[in-house]
Amino acid sequence: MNTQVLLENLGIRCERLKVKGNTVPRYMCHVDSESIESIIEKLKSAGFKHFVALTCVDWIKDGEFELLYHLFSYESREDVFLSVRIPRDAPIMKTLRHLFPQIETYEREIHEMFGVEFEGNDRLGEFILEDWDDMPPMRKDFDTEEYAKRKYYSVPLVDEGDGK
Amino acid sequence: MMDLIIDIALNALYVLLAVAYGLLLLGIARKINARVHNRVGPPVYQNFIDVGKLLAKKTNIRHNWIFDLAPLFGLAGALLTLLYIPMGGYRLLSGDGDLILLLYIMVIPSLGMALGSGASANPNAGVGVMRALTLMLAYEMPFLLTLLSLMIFYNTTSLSVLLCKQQGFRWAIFVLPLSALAADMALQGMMMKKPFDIPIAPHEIGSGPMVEFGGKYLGMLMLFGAAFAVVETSLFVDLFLGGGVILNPSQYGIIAYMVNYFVWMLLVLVVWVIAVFINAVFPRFRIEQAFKFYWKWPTVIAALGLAQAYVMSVILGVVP
Amino acid sequence: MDLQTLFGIFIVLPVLGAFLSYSLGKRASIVATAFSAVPLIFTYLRMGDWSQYTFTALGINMSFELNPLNWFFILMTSLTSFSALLFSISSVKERQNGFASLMLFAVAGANGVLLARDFLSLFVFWEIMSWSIFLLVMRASGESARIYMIFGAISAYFILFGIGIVYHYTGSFLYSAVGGVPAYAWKYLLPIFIVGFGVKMAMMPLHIWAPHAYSSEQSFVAYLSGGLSKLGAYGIFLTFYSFATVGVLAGFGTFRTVTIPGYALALVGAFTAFIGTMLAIFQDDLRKLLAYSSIAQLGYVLVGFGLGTPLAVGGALFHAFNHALFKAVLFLGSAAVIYRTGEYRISELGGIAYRMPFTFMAVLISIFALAGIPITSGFISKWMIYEAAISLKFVIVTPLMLIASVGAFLYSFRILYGVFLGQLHRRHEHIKELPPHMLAAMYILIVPMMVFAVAPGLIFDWINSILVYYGMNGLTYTTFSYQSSVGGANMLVFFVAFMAAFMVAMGLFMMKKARTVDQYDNYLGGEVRTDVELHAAHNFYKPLREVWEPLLKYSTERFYTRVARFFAGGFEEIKKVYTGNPQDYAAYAAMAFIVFFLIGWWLL
Amino acid sequence: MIHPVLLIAIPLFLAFLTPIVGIGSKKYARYMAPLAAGLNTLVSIFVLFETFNGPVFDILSGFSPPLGIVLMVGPLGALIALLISFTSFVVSLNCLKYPKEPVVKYTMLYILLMMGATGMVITGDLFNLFVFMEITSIASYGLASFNRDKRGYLGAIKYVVVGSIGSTFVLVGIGLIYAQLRTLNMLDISARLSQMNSFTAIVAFVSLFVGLSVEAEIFPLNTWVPDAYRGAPSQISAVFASVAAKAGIFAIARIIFTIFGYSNYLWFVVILGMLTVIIGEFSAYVERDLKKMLAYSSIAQMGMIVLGFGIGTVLALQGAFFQMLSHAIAKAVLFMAAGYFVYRTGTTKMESIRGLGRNPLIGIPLTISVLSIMGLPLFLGFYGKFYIVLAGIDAGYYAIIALILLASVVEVAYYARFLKIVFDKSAEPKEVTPGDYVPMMILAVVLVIFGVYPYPILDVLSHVASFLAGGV
Amino acid sequence: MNAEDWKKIQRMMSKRSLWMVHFCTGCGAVEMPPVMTSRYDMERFGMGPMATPRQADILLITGYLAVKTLKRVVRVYEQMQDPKYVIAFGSCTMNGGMYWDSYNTVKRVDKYIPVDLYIAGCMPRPEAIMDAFLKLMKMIEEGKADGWKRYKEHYEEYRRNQMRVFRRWDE
Repeated sequence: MNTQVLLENLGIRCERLKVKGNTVPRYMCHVDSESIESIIEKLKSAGFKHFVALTCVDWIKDGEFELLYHLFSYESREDVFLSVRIPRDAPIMKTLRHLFPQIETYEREIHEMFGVEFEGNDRLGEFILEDWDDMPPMRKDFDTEEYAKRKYYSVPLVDEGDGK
Repeated sequence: MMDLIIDIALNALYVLLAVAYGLLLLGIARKINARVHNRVGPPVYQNFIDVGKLLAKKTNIRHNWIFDLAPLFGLAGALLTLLYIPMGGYRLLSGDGDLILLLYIMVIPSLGMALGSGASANPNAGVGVMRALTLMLAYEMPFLLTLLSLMIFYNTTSLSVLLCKQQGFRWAIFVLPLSALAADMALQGMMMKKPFDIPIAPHEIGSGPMVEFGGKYLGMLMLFGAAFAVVETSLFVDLFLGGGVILNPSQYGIIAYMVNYFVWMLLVLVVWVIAVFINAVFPRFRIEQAFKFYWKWPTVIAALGLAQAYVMSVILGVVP
Repeated sequence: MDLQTLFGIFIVLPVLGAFLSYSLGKRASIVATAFSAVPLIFTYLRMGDWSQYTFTALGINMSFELNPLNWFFILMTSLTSFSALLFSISSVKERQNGFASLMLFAVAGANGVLLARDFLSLFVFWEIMSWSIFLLVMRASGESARIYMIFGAISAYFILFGIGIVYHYTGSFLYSAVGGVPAYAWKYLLPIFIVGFGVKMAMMPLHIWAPHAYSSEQSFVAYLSGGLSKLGAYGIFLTFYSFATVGVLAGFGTFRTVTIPGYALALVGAFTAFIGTMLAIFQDDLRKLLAYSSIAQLGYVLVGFGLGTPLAVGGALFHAFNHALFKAVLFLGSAAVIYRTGEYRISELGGIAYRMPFTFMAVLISIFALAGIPITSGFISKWMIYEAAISLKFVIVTPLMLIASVGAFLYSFRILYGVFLGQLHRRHEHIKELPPHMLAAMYILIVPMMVFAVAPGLIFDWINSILVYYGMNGLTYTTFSYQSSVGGANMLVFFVAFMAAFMVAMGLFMMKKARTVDQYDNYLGGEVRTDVELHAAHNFYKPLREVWEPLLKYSTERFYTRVARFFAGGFEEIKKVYTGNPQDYAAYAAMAFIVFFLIGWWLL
Repeated sequence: MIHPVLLIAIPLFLAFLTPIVGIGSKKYARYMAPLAAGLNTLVSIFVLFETFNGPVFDILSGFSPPLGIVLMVGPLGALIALLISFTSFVVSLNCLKYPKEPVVKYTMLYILLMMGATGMVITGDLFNLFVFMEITSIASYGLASFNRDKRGYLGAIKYVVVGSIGSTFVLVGIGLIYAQLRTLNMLDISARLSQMNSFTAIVAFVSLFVGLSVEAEIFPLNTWVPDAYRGAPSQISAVFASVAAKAGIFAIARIIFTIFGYSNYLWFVVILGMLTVIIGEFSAYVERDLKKMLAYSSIAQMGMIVLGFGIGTVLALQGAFFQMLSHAIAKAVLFMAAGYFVYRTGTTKMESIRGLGRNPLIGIPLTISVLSIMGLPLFLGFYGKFYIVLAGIDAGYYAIIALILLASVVEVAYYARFLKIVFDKSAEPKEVTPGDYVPMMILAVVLVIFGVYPYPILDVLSHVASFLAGGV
Repeated sequence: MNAEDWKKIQRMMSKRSLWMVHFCTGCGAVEMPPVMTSRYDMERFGMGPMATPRQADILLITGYLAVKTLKRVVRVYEQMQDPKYVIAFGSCTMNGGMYWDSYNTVKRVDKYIPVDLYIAGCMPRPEAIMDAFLKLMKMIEEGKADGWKRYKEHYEEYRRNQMRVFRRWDE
């Protein structure tokens, strides 16, 4: 079945992205956080067996995080991006690791880097950043230079006292 | 009494020389390896420096008392083994113990090392020892068949008697060429040269059993390695190349000893260099590949050699 | 020594002790230890008395004899039973009285078997021993006990059949009367006795009871493997060198001075050693590993008995002695580990040596003996068997034995590393060293191993007297050295040289001090200790296993199971005779009458 | 001097006294069985001692032999009588714990069964043998169905069918002999056997053999055994195995050795014994019902005894008698244990008795009797199997003995399985009462005592040679 | 021979037999193979790679260090046996290099462990590396490569600095 038709049947408005030089059709769909689970489930049963990635974008001006679920079908060789927007001040999302186990890792990373809570994922915690002590660093309001100065440049040289 | 003191002194000298020669052999191996790689390579005396540096390290780290058994048993066992191997026709203690004793003595240092590395609680050490033992089971199959063919053919298990019977260039390698071939193949695994160096693979399991050893521990183990380079090559030389004995000491006296010792060194070098060249050009076998290899071709060759020895000795009644 | 003393000390006393200790409840093992110490002390004091006695008991005429051979074996069984009982004082927690009394019954049975000079008493005591083992194994597992008992029954019935044959031809039960059995009957008698005694030695392919039985209470298994399995060796020795005369054996034909039965026995022994070793390598259960190792080690003994030269037989006797000691220590060591940790899977253990160093030392030394490292006496006995095989120029037996001994290094390292070295698990961090009496139980057995390693001449004196007693040539030896026709070794020189080399290494080692770090301070790519256990003992010889996989699918046990299932199917058919229908039964009665009548008429 | 007739008179009297006592108190009626058996035990001990001086003849109703009814007790007969009374006594103690209603009839039949079996052993007269056999059988039929359930009735009906065929054969055999010789006294028949038409003699012999084989559980006339043993109350199964069967087999022994002396027929008896053993053991191995398994095992044990008689040497006969003793006692223990298990679990399935033997009061006698049945030394069962096997090999029956030993391995296998289940650690033992374990303990102690010190029995069995030669 | 002579001999041997464990954190590792292979062949000087820090003398840090990596580096350094030397490699180890403002990269390695020698460059050429090695040898001979001593003397300060970027150590 044509993916576009499929998506429309699901009641999702989607647009086909125009990418230069890439023959793989890509669809961008905007969905809300309530329906994402059932949509991914349906897509999965329709052939989108490959969960490629989950990424997050901080739209600081809109006050929203955009979670981008990226799926791929080996049968029709098409990509689908599902974009979910969640409020920035209460970034809570349901976990989808029961659909694709690998989502867990992405969720852990996004939790660490953006501070998005994924309800139901019990492995959220320290992941890549060891000993982190500030706000999630990938948020756009995080000032990395200020942080680096505060944390690293303030460390004094060891005074070895022999003129070295 | 005087004789005894001289004897002890002479034995100590021989052992010391053997260890030194072993270190030299290791240096030669590195040099040859470098030349094969089109490099200059370290000086041949590099290993003396390495051992010296290791023994002179300021701190030495141990895990517990069992950890200490590795260098102690390793070096003690290696020296003991050297005492039981005739070198250049000088018999040392090999009159007081035969090949079977030697085979079991040769296990002592490896066992000590296995104990010590096991005591470090590093999983890499356990894996390394496992591989070393599996490899041992692999190469012992052809090697023991070879030994058996020699023992049956010469009707002795004593190395010194074996040397006597090979005098006058009646070397076993001419009589039992198949066995010699199999033994040389087994030697490659015994010395853990490539393609059989998986037990001490540095990049994979952090040099295996040696992973936790440093300083004097590693230094003593290097001495053990040097001694064993001599032991293993010398064993081959004694078994198949008449131990380098070309002049009869009773006839030529001290000159014979010197000449024999020199020839022995030369033959050891030859055997060693062959192994080093193979080492330089081969990649590495996985352990199960190594096992399959050894229980296939070398074993078949060794079995043929054994058959030959059996036929000659038992059926044809050849007395060497 | 008179008859009453002998019978009283070796048989009545243990039985009395059995009843006494059963009634004592929790202190049973202490009493039992005392009762088993008496025969041991007695053996030590009176070794060397030779005499013969006859009397009646249990309704049969029993003849007892004391000769070098049974003293030698009694020493083994008494030593191992004593230390097993000493060990069990603390290690057996559940129903100790039953344990102790059954152990003493087994002791009485074993002593009786060893002292017997006629088949009747041999069989009676053999069976007493057999059922006490059965009940002891049953304490741990009924299925193991069942398997043991089936093989025990096979063994006993073979022996019984052999006894019947002897009785048929000679009308007497005395060992000395066996000479009257005609040569053609030996064709049946010899295999019957070999199978009968071989079961107890766990000879391939009759070994499958051993891994099961050896998985029961380890302090008992120390005695079972160390002491009682030697009775099989004793029986085979008697069969070959006492019952069957040289002429009888040679009557089967000879293969290069070795008789054909001897050669067959040697082959079986060599294969037992080889296969037992290869199976031991892959066991994760400490007890099963030791069991297969036991099977393999007794294979060497079989080879020695088979080859039949004085060197080989002496080596086999010595190896039986060594095996009794070191395998008892190993099983006691495993009992110690199980006692302290409750765990017997090698992959779940590790690092015990740091908490139980003395136990580790005992196990280490006995593993040296098992592997044949020359600093213990285990080497010498193996050496003798090898030299005998080499000097006979046997090209199948010898390599099998030699490669099996290499395999022994593999499984002994698995014990050492998996159980005692490596990483100490967190749950085992608080275990303690054993109490002194349990350590004493192990070190009692260690001492002879070390002594006979330096001065093998001490035990060669005894072995020599056995050989001479049974009409063989003596060995060539001095106190410290020994020789075969093809080689020889001097253990004193070896020890002096070893000490000297050790001193040199020690001197070099002592030049620098070392700093002790925690055992978890390991190089792991900069990582530190985590909750993940990093003890690399699970499926230890995986690569080797992969290589052997095509062969490992053949299992003797599965074969037996299949045979049993096949027979059970047949039995089902036979059982259908009982249809449950009265009409059929009436018909049977009628037919029976006709058949009986016809037979009677025919016989008329 | 104690008359052997007391062995019959006392139980007969007490049996008929039982209903009268029962009118007064049913409670006391229960005690009549132990009383009768206990008195019989005492009497038979005295009789046994008397027979050491020579066989005891007790002439009834005034006629002198060969015309009158005569009791003829040799040492062996007295031993078996003692065995019968003693096991009946101990089992009746166990019966007190498990009374069956109506008590009066139960007790009466029990006493009659014991009386009949004793009579079969001590009678010196063929027709008396038949009468006692009928008493035994009829009492057995009654007792076999005493559970009043489907199994009991099924077992009993099979027993009745086969048993009545057997009785008929016995009667035919007796009739043939009487027709020719005009006598029923055993010794008389034996002495005058040569006067008989040899063909008729064979027919008579075979008839008697077949008829008594039913009681003696010889293949193929033992078909009733599994069902009847399973259907009957366990105590009654114990009595069947240790009392009735022993009387039957002793009667057969007397037919063979005392009356006819057909030594050339013995090899066939050996084959029958072998078949009985093999079929019994093999069936028991695959049987999953506890009581049926014991029944099959019982068949096999009886086969061993038959085999011992068939081999027919002194050693073999000694073995056979030892086997009779040990089997009677050990099997009584096992059936009593089975009774306990059945009482506790309500089923005879093998799987349901897990762990029940872990109480040492049950476990120890159970273990002892299993070891005894396996034929292990220090227990009475050792001598039976040992002697029979040795005698068999000595007599040259190599293949047959090999098969027997194979069957013995099978026996060991299933008894070890039985012990494994009984001592299974996964289940907890249940409580026991003295009524359960005291009888078992008594018998187990007997097994051990005579296993360690068999000389009294050996003394009695020294008369086997004369029995073999046609004596009593 | 006095103690000074012994020291000299020891330094000579240390200098001629430098075994290194290289901590390949960044892109600098690609410059090592040319140094080892036939073109530059550092084995000429007795140098060679070793598998574990227990056996090694030099710790070679070939690139930027994240906080997480630094912790591992410190551990490896502490597992090495004296005398031990540290060579830090490339700009990133000196001042953060192109990661100067990164939230997760330590900027100067010698604040945390004593560095005997820095090699400048992004990336340093093999010639520079060889030069550094030779310089280190010279320093060893002169007794100037004393980072391991300084670490011992100023352990408290080093540890304090380390703990300013780590929150916990033993985990």
